[in-house]
Amino acid sequence: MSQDATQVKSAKQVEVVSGITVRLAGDSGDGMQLLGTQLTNTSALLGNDVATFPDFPAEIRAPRGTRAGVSGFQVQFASHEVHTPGDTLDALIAMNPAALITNYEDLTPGGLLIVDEDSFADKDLRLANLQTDPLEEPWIENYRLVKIPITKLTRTAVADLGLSVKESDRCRNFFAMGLVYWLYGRSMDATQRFIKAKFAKLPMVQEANERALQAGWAFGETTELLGQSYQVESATLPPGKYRNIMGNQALAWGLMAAAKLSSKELFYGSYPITPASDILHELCKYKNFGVCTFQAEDEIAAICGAIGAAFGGAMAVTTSSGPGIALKGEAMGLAVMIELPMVIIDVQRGGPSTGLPTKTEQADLLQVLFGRNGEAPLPVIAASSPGDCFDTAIEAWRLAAALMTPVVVLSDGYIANGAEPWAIPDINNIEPIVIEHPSEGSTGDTFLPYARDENLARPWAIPGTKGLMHRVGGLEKQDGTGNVSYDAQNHQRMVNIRAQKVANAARMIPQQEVMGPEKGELLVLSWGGTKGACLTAVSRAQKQGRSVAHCHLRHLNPFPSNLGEILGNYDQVLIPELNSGQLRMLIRARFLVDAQGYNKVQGKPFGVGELLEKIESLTSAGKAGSLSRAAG
Amino acid sequence: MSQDATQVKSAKQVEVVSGITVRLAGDSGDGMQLLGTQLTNTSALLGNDVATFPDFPAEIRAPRGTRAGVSGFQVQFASHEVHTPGDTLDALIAMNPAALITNYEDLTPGGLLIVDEDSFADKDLRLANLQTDPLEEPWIENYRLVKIPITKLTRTAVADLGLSVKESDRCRNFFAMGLVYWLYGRSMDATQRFIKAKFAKLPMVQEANERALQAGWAFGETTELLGQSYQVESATLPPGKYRNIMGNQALAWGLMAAAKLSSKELFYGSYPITPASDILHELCKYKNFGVCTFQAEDEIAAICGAIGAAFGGAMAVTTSSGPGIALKGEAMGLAVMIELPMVIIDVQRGGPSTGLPTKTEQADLLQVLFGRNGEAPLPVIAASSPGDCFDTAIEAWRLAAALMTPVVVLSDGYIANGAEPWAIPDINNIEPIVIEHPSEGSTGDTFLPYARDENLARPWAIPGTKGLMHRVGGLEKQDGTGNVSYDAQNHQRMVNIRAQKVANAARMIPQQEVMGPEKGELLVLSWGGTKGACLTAVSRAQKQGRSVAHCHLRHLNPFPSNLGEILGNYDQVLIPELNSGQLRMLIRARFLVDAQGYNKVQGKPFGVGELLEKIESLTSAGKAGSLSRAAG
Amino acid sequence: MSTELPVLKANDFASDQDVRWCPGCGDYSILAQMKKMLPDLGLPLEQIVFVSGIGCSSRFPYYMNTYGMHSIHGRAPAVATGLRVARPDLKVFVITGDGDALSIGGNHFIHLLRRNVDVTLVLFNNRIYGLTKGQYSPTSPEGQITKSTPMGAVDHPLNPIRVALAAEATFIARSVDSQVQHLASTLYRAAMHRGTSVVEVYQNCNVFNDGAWDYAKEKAVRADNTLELENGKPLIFGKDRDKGIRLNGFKPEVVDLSSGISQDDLLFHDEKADPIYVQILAGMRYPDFPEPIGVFRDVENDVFEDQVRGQMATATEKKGVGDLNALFNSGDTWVVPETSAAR
Amino acid sequence: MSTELPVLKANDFASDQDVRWCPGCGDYSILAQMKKMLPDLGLPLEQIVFVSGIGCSSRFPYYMNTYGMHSIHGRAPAVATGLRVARPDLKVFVITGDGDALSIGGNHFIHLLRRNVDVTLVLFNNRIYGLTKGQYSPTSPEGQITKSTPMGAVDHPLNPIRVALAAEATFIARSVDSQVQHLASTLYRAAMHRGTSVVEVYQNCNVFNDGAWDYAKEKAVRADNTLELENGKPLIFGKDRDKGIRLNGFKPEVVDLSSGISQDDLLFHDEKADPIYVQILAGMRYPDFPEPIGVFRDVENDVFEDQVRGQMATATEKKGVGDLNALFNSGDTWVVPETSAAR
Ligand SMILES: Cc1ncc(C[n+]2csc(CCOP(=O)(O)OP(=O)(O)O)c2C)c(N)n1
Ligand SMILES: Cc1ncc(C[n+]2csc(CCOP(=O)(O)OP(=O)(O)O)c2C)c(N)n1
Ligand code: SF4
Ligand code: SF4
Ligand SMILES: [Mg+2]
Ligand SMILES: [Mg+2]
Repeated sequence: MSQDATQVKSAKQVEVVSGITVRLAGDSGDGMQLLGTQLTNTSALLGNDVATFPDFPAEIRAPRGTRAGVSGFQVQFASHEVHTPGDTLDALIAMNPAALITNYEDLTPGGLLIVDEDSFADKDLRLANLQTDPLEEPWIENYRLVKIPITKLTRTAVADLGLSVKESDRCRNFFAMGLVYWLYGRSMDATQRFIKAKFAKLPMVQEANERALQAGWAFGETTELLGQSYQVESATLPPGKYRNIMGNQALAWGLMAAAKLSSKELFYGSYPITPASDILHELCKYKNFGVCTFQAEDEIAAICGAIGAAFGGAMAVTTSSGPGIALKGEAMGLAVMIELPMVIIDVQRGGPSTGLPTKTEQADLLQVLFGRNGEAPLPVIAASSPGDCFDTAIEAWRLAAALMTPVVVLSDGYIANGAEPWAIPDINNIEPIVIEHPSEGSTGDTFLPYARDENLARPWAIPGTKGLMHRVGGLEKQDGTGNVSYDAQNHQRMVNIRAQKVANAARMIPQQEVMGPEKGELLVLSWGGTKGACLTAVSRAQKQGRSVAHCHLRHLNPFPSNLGEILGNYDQVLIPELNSGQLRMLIRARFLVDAQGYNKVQGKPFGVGELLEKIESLTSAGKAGSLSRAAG
Repeated sequence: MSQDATQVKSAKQVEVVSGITVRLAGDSGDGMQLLGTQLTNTSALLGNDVATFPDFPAEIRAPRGTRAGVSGFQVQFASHEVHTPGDTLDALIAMNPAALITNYEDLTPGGLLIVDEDSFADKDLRLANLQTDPLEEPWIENYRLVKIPITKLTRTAVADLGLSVKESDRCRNFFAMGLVYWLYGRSMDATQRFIKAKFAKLPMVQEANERALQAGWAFGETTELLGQSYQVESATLPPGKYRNIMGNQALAWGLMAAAKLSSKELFYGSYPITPASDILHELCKYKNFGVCTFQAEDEIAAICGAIGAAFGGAMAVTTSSGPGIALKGEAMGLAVMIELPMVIIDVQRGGPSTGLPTKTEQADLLQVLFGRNGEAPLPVIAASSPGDCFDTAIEAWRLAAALMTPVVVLSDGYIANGAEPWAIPDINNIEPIVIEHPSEGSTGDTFLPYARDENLARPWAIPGTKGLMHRVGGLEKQDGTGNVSYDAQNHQRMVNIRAQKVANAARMIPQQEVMGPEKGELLVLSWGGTKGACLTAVSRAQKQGRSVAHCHLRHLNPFPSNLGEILGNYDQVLIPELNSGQLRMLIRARFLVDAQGYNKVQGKPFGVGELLEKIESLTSAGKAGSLSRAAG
Repeated sequence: MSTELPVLKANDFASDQDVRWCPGCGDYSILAQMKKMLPDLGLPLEQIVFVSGIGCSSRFPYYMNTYGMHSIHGRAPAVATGLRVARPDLKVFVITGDGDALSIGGNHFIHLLRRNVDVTLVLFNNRIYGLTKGQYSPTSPEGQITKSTPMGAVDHPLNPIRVALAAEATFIARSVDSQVQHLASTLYRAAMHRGTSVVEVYQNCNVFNDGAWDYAKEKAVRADNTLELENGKPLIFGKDRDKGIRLNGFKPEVVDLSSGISQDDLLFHDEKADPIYVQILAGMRYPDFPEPIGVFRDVENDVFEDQVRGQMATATEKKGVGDLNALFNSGDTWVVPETSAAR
Repeated sequence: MSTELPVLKANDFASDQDVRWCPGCGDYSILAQMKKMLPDLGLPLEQIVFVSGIGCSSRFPYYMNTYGMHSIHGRAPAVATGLRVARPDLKVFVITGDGDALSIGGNHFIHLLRRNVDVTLVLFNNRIYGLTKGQYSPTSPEGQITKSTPMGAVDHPLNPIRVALAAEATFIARSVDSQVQHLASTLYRAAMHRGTSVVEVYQNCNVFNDGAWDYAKEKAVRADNTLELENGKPLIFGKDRDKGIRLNGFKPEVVDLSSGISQDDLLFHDEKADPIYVQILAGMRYPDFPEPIGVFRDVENDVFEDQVRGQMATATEKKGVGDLNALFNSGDTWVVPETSAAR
């Protein structure tokens, strides 16, 4: 029986809906992240468009049952395109009181609230720091509460396998999963395959989890508690072959693709840090792809290793998150000075300092632009979604190699851990990245390591090449020869050349596109991981007939050459950012446009609703708008 | 005989001039920096206003006689106020061909060019990489060349002392000094005192140097080669007691004064780096002033040591230059997060990377504002002259203590090594810095380490205080309690509080002053070490009758509260900076003013002339202007 | 008001914050033993400061009702140095992990030791990066499979005791999270030492590196795989205390005491011994040798902050308390008279 | 075209840049001996890379007609590691100073060694910060008066050889700038070693720390104050080669050979010996002992980049050369058919 790409119909009433947002919440030890991933994959396999938002504590495993230990995973799956994991929840599955109390506020009034009633004993309440049972609170009436003895039912399901209570209880999550699959007509196949593979060496655990999963499904079909299930049709994604991909995975694969496209070995120097470490975990698996991962003693050694490898001719990459990028500042300056190509990835997290390590934020933009001494410009580009990380990584290396410069890629915790369907590319259809290393004589009689090509890039002559011996270093270099020079005019010239070279990237990047009217009341200008929310909010406002357009910037330095022109076409510019207004400062300074900010620094992504409200407040209700709803 | 504060009259013709700019240039081993300092001190003692510009190679001692080894020291002394070391030279003393060839272009046509003709042998020319003798070149005709056999004359002067040739030749610089003193009617007293003190343990060397000095003076008085000497009257400085001071020395003294004013011990953590190291060298002398210097293993340890000391209740300071500041970024973020007071000094040098270590630049402004992860604002103030460093250091600590925040002070290589007369303050007349550490009960029943006062500063409770035990750290803190918090709303609140707290510094700083008309065609807006040049250029333009005013910013973050208003009063704003436009970006972003930049990144300060030219090109020739010279 | 210190109990050292390590983590035990030992120091709560870096272990200060700072990754030794120099009246502990102390923080660790700053450093060695979820650390054995080394780690691991010795550490000890009494008394010895004291604690990370130290922890084998050092006593170990360590040249060798070898032939532990002896102890690694636990070395040397502050005191003695006005007015000065403007 | 390598001369290794150290600086001699030794390696110019940090010494690469990088302060070991891993075909030298390697760069130094990356590191030890004009360094003796320590340095100095040993260095040597033959041959030995080789060179900074090594350099005394190590030979020294080193317990002692003590009683040098022996050598410091110069240790161990690339090769052998399309298409995938939009 293959249920893939089909929906599993319940015998009960089935309501067809266009999309569902559900959050699974429980203790860090309850495997919520695993469940979320399964639900995501299964939904994607059904042809839904999906977007996810995992949210877990900074502690590995805070004490069981406490609020600090709550781990959540939100998925939106829909028959239309989705760009965000959803603002409010249609359903919340809460495995314990702490999960309930910290999550219920995001549930739509009237939304489905499923709890494991076996987890609401006094001691559970105490662990969650609750005086009274929330299930008895008046506010619980706002939701469609369904209490299910998940723990007991799971134990029963696996009773005859002779597992310990602890072991039995570890299967609770799959019971819940089965229930959710029933509820939304999802096939269990993919998850069954997953269980088989994951617990191949523990047949008993395998059997128990499978049973729990099936028991959950059966319970849904049988119980009177749940009157109906829901069905979400396939989305109309462009034709092609798809898979789910997470942001960090896509970055890793993009880097590998870039190496392949440029016929280079990939040297990857990094030091673990949340939320960037998964790139390291992913890349270190692919040693047979010519990937060499170097876990350095710290972030400085990681980038310096990359600099060494770049000098040697490798495709060099280093990654970190905010605090680690701060440490790399000095070496980034060296890379700028010696003009070697390299990709530096900053997966941003909540700051400042150690901040909120597992939360998302966009507050490193100015750091990557300016966080080093002297005039040290480099190109900066930002990924906008999990799948987009793949393309961003390739583009970064393309620019780096063409301009002989380090390039910064900005990602963030939200897209790093988020997942979405990804149209699988054919590596042979991606434009190769042509890199030529000069050889003796190829550059004329005397070799000038700081000669310039039409883009102002210098030649990448690598050690081992006869006759091209030269020295690079952090002292100012003489134009052309690269020798040390303290000459005043030369310094000015070199500062200008380095700046112009980076500015020249604007020649290589596409013109900025606009979604919406060419002129109008409002332009929403966004960058990075907020694309989905901004796009969705602007689309909705447009459907209301409002005069608003959306511009999503991938290139933060240099800006696309037509950006100034675009900005001039709208009465107002709104820049939503998960920081206190960093792009806004750059745009105002560059274009003298009185851009407003919509800023949120709360460790979480924008909701579509809040953005829409802001857009409504800045635009007049259009024709469609006045029909469909009153202006905000 | 006390010649102090009097001029020594020559029997020859004496011309009275209002000011003189002279540069002493020779090999690094020739003691040019020492001579320059002597000339500066002597001129200041005569009551002249003085400004200096030492310029030396990055190498300790590049090979003798080479261009790379040339070391120069420029002094302007005048009977009027001077704010710069002068654009072009009235006189150049060149001790060898390399010094001549690398410096002559700065000499005014017709200017006095004194060379040691004994140093122009073939081998000297070869060392300086010269094919032909520059003294034979046609361009030499442009100057008033005076060839003096300085080496031979010095040897003769010390002949009977039994010194080796090498030792004798080491006195050449004092011969030159004597000559210069004669030329400008300077008293030799101070330098004689200096020689006595410096060579107290080497009576022979002492004697030799004294003789050389006198011989130089006598030669000037006797020789036919120099027809006349010059006299520069005392300047009309405000009454008071003066001494010369250099920028780094003034910073060190300012820090000591701040400690004294706040009754604190000074903990100073640093790692050597040019041009900041002299602050360490200065401070480590004053252990009996309660100054504790800690030469750390690197810049990170230096600032972290300061953070530890600040936690313990000391006045904590760390200093570096650009590359070291880049390394401190992560720890600066910690200091922002844990809200401890501290002064961080960046003595800027040419960048990026190792750059031009001994040259000046203003290109770290954006680095200190943004060079760390997350939203991590802190106040930034910049010193404008050597003497001003003293006040800046005190103000930095005043702000830091009042707001419980790290404060950045920007200096640069130019003011760090430059010298000027300094009106000696009385420490008892400086407003004390009042710091109160809470004690048990003083803050109410429960102690809240993140409670706020009217400026939003938190209490500085220090270890050892009974009952106030608390923990700080880099993770986001709960408002009030300071406990770790990952709460979304709390994070937003804390980000806002930290930003507002820094913004509150605007309440404590003076309103911005303007030099010149309140409204007009042009405002010149400058910051940091370029004050003198900008001020002088604007004054000159004003004397030409041009409608131009000058605003010099000391406070880069936050800006003085009236700055926006001021900017609005002028048709144009010109921002001259020794970078590619960093303040300019901030001003444009904040005030949406189309400020223009006048930018120079050449490792050296602005000349007055170039600024004046720029001002002329932007303003209409005024009444006075049309009289005195044609519009540029 | 009585000036006598109230007698503190372990619990008085607990802060009001929930402890957030994984259930079963070895860190709990170290926390408990620290709290149990602290009252013996006879210091009031406010006199004590815990400074840590970043890592699971570095959350430690939050759980102590003392002053504390959870600083940044690897830098706690530097923070502690500044704190002690500024405030030599405080008792300062540094809490760090194997990654924190030996990877990113290796240099600060060495420099803390060479300065011999009077702090007690506890190195939670779980041979893994816990907080970042399981990458190898500088103490991970060669070949260890971790998230970042799927084919096994290839770096040769650092021996924290060797590194400490290279920096001329004056106090070095080792203990095990689950040997609670040994741990408490070792921490106490360390805390009483003047100068930097380093205690390496074998700590189990049951989530990412479970069992790494089983050989030194499990009841059945630990007596055979570890050797408890006692000053002045011969190096004897084994469940039946029937094995000893003898020297053969520079090489230690395990001997069977039941086979007629006398205790006098064995190495005798001497905490004040030459560093070379400590090097030999440090080189005894499982499975070839029982691993020594206890105090390896306890010697005296000049303490950094004593010296630094001593120089300040000497300068003040010699020159008097500094007078800023005198300094400002020293050297060449001149006076511009009131009337000078008229000149 | 002949495939034979041209025979290079010392001068072929000189770049066209003027050397800019102070006249009389010990760095000149090290540069000269390096250039003299290099031809013996039989490598073409382009196969050699010099990587340095920052300091007077770190200007070195500019003067070599090879590839080179003058990187940033303290980080040359990390740069060299990346370079070697990416390009194991190159011969890589690291040039560093006592501040560069042991102050800011201490951690990278240790980690380079523990990985045993195949580079040759030359540590120019002048016991001072030269380039920044004379502050004390981690090798400055206690009490040294410098610009930053007017009352004398108080930190206990680091012994570079001890630090290298703590990181399990496989090749350790020491030489003196002015002992030109010894220096050249020591550099050669180091360059020929596989794995990290460390050569500490006593280097005179005649401007800021003149005479720091006079005891080991001056003709009149150096034979009494240094001891030239020769593999397999007893430790004998002295102008008249009449003194030797014997072991007393773990402690070395100087003995007078003229007083009837036989050479057989002396310590015999063994480059492959136990690290404990090397520790003893490292502990021999002036004025109590003659300081050993020459090769302290030369052993073999796995080389980092061999292992790293070995794993890459093994993975490729086992799984074949990676196929990105196969990877992209692995796991759960689904197809949206051309007509799906119509559904
Ligand atoms: C500058 C910086 N780099 C990296 C990290 C991420 N990080 C946090 S803890 C840690 C290592 C933890 O290992 P260890 O020190 O052994 O402590 P444990 O968690 O095992 O107790 C790392 C790499 C960070 N927080 N800051
Ligand atoms: C990040 C950084 N910190 C500090 C400096 C300043 N600096 C340059 S070289 C040096 C130390 C030089 O000492 P050493 O390594 O012993 O080399 P030497 O000059 O004695 O050969 C320092 C502190 C720098 N260039 N970069
Ligand atoms: S991850 Fe390991 S070290 Fe960290 S708290 Fe959990 S068990 Fe302890
Ligand atoms: S300062 Fe010292 S080390 Fe540097 S070049 Fe001069 S003599 Fe050599
Ligand atoms: Mg660990
Ligand atoms: Mg040195």
